[in-house]
Amino acid sequence: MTTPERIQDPDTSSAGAPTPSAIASSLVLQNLGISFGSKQVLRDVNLDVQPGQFVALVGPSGAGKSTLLRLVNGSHRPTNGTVSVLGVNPSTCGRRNLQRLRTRVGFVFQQFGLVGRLSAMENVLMGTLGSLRMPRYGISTYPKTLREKAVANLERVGLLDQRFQRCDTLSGGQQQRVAIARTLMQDAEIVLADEPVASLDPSASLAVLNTLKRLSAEDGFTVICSLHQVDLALQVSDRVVAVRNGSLILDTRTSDTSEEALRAIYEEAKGTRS
Amino acid sequence: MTTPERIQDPDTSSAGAPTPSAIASSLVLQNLGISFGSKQVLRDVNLDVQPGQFVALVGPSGAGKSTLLRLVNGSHRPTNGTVSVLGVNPSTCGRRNLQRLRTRVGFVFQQFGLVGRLSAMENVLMGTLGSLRMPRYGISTYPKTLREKAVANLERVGLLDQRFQRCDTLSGGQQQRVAIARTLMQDAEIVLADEPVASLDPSASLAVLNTLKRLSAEDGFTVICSLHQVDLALQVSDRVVAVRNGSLILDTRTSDTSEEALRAIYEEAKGTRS
Amino acid sequence: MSGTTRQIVEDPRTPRPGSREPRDGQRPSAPRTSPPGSKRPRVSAATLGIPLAYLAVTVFGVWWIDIRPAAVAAGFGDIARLLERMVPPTTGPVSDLLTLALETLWIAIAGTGLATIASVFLAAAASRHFTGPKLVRWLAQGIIIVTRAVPSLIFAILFVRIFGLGPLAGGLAIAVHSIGMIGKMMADVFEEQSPSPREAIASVGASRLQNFVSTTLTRALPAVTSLVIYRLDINVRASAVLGLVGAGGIGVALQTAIGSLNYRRAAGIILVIVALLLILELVAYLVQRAVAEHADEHTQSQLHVAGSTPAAPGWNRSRVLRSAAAASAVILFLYSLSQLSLNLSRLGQAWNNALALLSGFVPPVFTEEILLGIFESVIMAFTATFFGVLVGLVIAVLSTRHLVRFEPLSLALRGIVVFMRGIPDIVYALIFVAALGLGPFAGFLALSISCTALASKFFTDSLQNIDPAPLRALEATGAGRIQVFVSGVWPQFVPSFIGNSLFTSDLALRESAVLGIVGAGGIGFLLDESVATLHYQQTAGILIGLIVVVVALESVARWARRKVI
Amino acid sequence: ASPNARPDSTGSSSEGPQSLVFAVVPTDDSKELEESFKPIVAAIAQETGLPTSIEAVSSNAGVIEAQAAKRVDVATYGAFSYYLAQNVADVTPVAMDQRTPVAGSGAVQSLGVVAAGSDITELSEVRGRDVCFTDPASSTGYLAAAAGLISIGIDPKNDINPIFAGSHDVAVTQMLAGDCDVAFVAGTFITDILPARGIIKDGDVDTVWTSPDIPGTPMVIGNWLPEELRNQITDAVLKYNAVSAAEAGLCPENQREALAPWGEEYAGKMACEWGGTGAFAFEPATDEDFASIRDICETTQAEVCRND
Ligand SMILES: Nc1ncnc2c1ncn2[C@@H]1O[C@H](COP(=O)(O)OP(=O)(O)OP(=O)(O)O)[C@@H](O)[C@H]1O
Ligand SMILES: Nc1ncnc2c1ncn2[C@@H]1O[C@H](COP(=O)(O)OP(=O)(O)OP(=O)(O)O)[C@@H](O)[C@H]1O
Ligand SMILES: [Mg+2]
Ligand SMILES: [Mg+2]
Repeated sequence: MTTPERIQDPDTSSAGAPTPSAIASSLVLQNLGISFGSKQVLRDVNLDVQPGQFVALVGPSGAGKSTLLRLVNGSHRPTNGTVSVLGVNPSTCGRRNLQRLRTRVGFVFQQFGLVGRLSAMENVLMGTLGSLRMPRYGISTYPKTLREKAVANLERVGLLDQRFQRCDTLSGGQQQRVAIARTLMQDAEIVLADEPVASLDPSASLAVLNTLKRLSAEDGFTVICSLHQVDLALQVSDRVVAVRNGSLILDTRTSDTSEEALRAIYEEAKGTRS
Repeated sequence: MTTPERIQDPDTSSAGAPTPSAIASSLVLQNLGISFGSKQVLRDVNLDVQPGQFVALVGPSGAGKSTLLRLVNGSHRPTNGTVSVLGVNPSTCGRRNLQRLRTRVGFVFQQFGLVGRLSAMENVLMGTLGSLRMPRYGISTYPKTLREKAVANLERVGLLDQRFQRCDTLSGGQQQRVAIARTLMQDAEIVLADEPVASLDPSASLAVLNTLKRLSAEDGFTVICSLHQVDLALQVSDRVVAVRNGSLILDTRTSDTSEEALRAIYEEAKGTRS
Repeated sequence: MSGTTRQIVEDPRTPRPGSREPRDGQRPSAPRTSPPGSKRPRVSAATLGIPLAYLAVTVFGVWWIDIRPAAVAAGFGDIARLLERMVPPTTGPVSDLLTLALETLWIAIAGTGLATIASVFLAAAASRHFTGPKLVRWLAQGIIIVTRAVPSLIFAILFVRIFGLGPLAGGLAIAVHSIGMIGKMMADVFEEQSPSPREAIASVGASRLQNFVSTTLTRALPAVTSLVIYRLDINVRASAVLGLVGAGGIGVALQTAIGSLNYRRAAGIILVIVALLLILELVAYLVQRAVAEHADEHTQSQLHVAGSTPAAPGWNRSRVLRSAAAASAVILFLYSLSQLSLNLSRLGQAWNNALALLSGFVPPVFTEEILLGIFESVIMAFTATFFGVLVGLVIAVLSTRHLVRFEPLSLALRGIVVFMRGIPDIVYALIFVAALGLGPFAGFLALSISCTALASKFFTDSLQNIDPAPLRALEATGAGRIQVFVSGVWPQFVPSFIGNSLFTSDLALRESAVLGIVGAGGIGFLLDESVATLHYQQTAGILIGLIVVVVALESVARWARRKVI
Repeated sequence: ASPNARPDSTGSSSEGPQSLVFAVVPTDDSKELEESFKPIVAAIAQETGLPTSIEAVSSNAGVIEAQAAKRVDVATYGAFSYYLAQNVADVTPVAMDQRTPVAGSGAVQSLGVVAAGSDITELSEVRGRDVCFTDPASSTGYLAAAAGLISIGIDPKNDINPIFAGSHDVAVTQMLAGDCDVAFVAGTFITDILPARGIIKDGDVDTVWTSPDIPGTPMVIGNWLPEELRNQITDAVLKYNAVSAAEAGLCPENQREALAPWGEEYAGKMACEWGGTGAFAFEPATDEDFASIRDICETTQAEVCRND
């Protein structure tokens, strides 16, 4: 609404949602808005994501991508509108249900959120806490199968050798990969990934995104992934959603858009970026 | 040395250094190596950077890029070899001289290093501490000219509206831009930037890198910038240096390399990435 | 890492470690041997050893003190009879009490403020990050330890010789003794900070002092204000020491009321003190909210509004409030200093007076009694700490947001803890004496209550300042609160948990004067006796003993923190 | 377990206790409290046949509350503490200390002292001056002096500027340092303790006032004990003096030579430390002997005397 000429093409606006009635949506956002103090960060966002979709969330820095993902995950409470994730509204479902919901929704944080004092392995194991009943302290308190799975996931992200290294001595990209491995432990139905490859080199980035994509295709899980690298977004996603200045300005099938169209979003943003 | 097939072309190995005797080098690394505990992170690095060069430092995650930059800046002490920055060896020059040297060497950290409690403006102003004699507390204790300069630099990175926002509530990309603006305050002769655009969108990335490039061209200052995005590296740099597994494996004029050649470094790295 | 990333592409679900042939033939060492990462981390001796040591001492202590919980129950009638004599509380003319309370508050503010200023420098020099001369660091650490180990009673008799009777000697005695605690805890706060902002500002060429002010101090501000207000709270309560320098105040009035068995008046005075402490707690709470280290939902994200020019921050309500609060703190402190009534003409003979007193301390005398007293006090302090830490941890966990997010509960708990520490040790001692008779058991119970109050305060503060990012990430995996606590909060909390537990023992050791009240001996009794009977050589021996124990505790704490931070 | 721990301290049943608890509180001039009461406790244990433990306690309130709960059987503390205790605990004084063989020699005085050469020569001249006391609950350091001042028409609250120095020695040293013009302290500090420690020398201070005698340290027994037992305890304490106790072998390890003031009769003999003040003996006492404290309290109407 703040941008006079919207890039969004009316025909493709619900491109990713083939037949709304056919299958239950993974995620439905309706008129979603949120303010921090007097600052409106997101307004009037509507989105419907089907299971198994790989959605790339793009938009200039500060557009509200992270905030949107956090709303989905129930970390923020919307000021307006509703969120429904796997049929559950995270802001009204109650603590127990939210917790249960979250075991089904993985989240890769932009700032990783690792416990720096602990080893990579232990941080990765923490991803399984939702499926365990008791609290755990120390690697050896986790079941053997989970430990093996953690090793497998660490190997997957190329950190087998660093598995017992303290997380705060890992390189930036290594830390990011630990965070990804932790989320992989969850076997989630939806993965929300907030710039999961920002600190990774091109080949590692592609490998991580391809892993997500393959899992999404094979197991039918949904991925919503904010990405700054347009080429990557085009390579891996089924659907591209763009946010600018707190509003959804584009929602299209990936095949229907092009690198130029996406870059235009950012160019235009220069004028209005906040 | 550890990689059998080196990408490096002997002819271009000192491509960026036209006539070593003509001007004093900004940076000379000789046989540089560093270990953490028994883990060798960098070995036998030789590099000579002339004033005004824009060097892109590329390499897979965990290769040792951040460590290399920290060595240059005197944050780490080398285990072997020597560093000479603007003619000074940061690990032997003594505290006062190191401090003086650092006012001339800007550093954009991969993890930003912002004080989360304080506003963007105040964090940016801290970049000028090296030129001030007394400690400062609060925006209003800085001279007016510096405050105006801070505002100008914040505007340059597109954060004018966020200047009084607490840094820990800024978005990832906004935080990164605060860190960049802080470094711009320094008017340094060398800027070491550790993945300064990892969290930025394409247009903001290009804007930041172009700013650096322009300053480098106009004021003749040297930039060493680690980058994961190969296309950006090719667009802005004069020279590309690649690190893999702790060793320098490529050092070439940017015009002499190609996107494919650089991507190959990462592909190959998969085998040896640690 | 042969094709690990590629491997997923081929066969995601089964890791095949066997397929990892090093492609890089020239790399003789197998990737698995890269040292810092591949060694399985062992549980550090500190995290296991220190709790075990506490447990062992406690088991011994339980036997030594002869703890019989049933006896407490048997004494309920006597406790009730004693409590009856405390109600209804009488205050006398309230205005008199308020005057006394204010007098005390001024001296406490002056002393705490002076200690804070000194502590900033000492803590900066004593912290592990100090890069200056080793000697300066040792000196700073030494001062912090000695001022903590030596009770304010000793500083009081020294300063009264130097500065004469009156609030100045009292304020300084409070100040010097407070340095030991404020300085130590500040140094801990500094050490626990993440290094990255410090590194970043060092890299702009800032001097150590500039860097310290801009990154270390600003980040420590929330923790430090809370710590300073807590010390102010302690100093108000401990103001009975002002009686030794003729400065009067509410602590002396309380001591006199208890000494003359006028418990109803004592109860009235305690209520006034509790009210004062509640106000301090409220101030601490508001300041915490205003200067929070980590942002949460309530955090004001816009620190300033735009001013007349883009470069000038404008004024809005919150900035006015913040500035007004800071200014009032400074004015209060300056005013309190003026209340100390420094008499310069006295200073001429100060040196001789002090020397005359101090010469009485040499040579120090050690007796078997002193050793036994220290032993007794250490055992009691450790045993009481053990129980105090357990209960204190529960209180702290319940009053922070990590496990229970029920605001009224945490407010109620904070109130209860304030009330608990508003009641002086001697009252607890009397209550337990009535129930159990004289002896170490009563002393142990009284000491456990002080330890609980101390530990819950320390733990609450450090739990509140934990970096929330990993916790949010863990919550996002669907982990339950207890799981988040154990996996995310606890590892971050361990360094300060161990440090603060040891520190609680350290403080308990000096609070063990309460043991004397119940006939349980201990070093506090001997110290008071030696001072009262002017056996200063013995006093010196006791002080040296105390310093040795405190240095030992501190060394263990430092070692442990190095291991676990 | 700890030497201080008691396996059973649940007090005394009506059939009589299995053990006795003897508590002592340091008075102004007591030293080596436990050591000096050991022979007395030994005498009591011998006479009653009951194991008797000794408790050195730093606070009078602690002992009095323990007495109120009938958990301390015998105690010695200052005369003023007895005055306070009688209101809350069921106790009777049976003996008081005696410095020399002369009856009543356990009495103490409060002295008003000034720095040598002071313009104050008698009590009436303190009006309007800065006056150092010890603390408001000390009979020698405040109450007796306050009564003395009131008796000559000076209100100790308003007609002088009272300063409570916290202890006797500080009151004297700070008076000498000029913080106040006159100090009221226990006589023993002026005559014995401070000179012995070298803190004051002969001629440093002049005494301008001496109080009437204040009774010495009482020994009180709980009335809940069977009468026979109370008598046995009293007998045990009164039976010996410091010298005869030594002869009876009550202090085999801790003997000293008899003090000079005890007179020719005892010169050169070995004696026990007998009571915290280094007394010669205990003499019988009754509640009446402490009437003078009540008088002081009535005169001064001091806050510490009232129990509102
Ligand atoms: N607690 C808060 N208080 C005030 N403003 C906030 C708060 N949190 C976020 N914002 C603002 O909301 C906007 C959106 O933030 P968000 O983190 O969602 O951006 P983003 O799209 O993820 O950007 P980036 O790509 O840089 O990570 C930013 O302008 C940010 O400053
Ligand atoms: N203190 C340390 N102890 C042990 N290993 C360390 C330490 N610091 C860094 N390393 C290791 O050194 C290697 C190089 O780290 P560095 O941070 O330089 O990588 P990088 O090239 O910057 O990677 P990225 O692109 O992921 O940031 C990594 O494997 C890292 O785990
Ligand atoms: Mg973001
Ligand atoms: Mg790096």
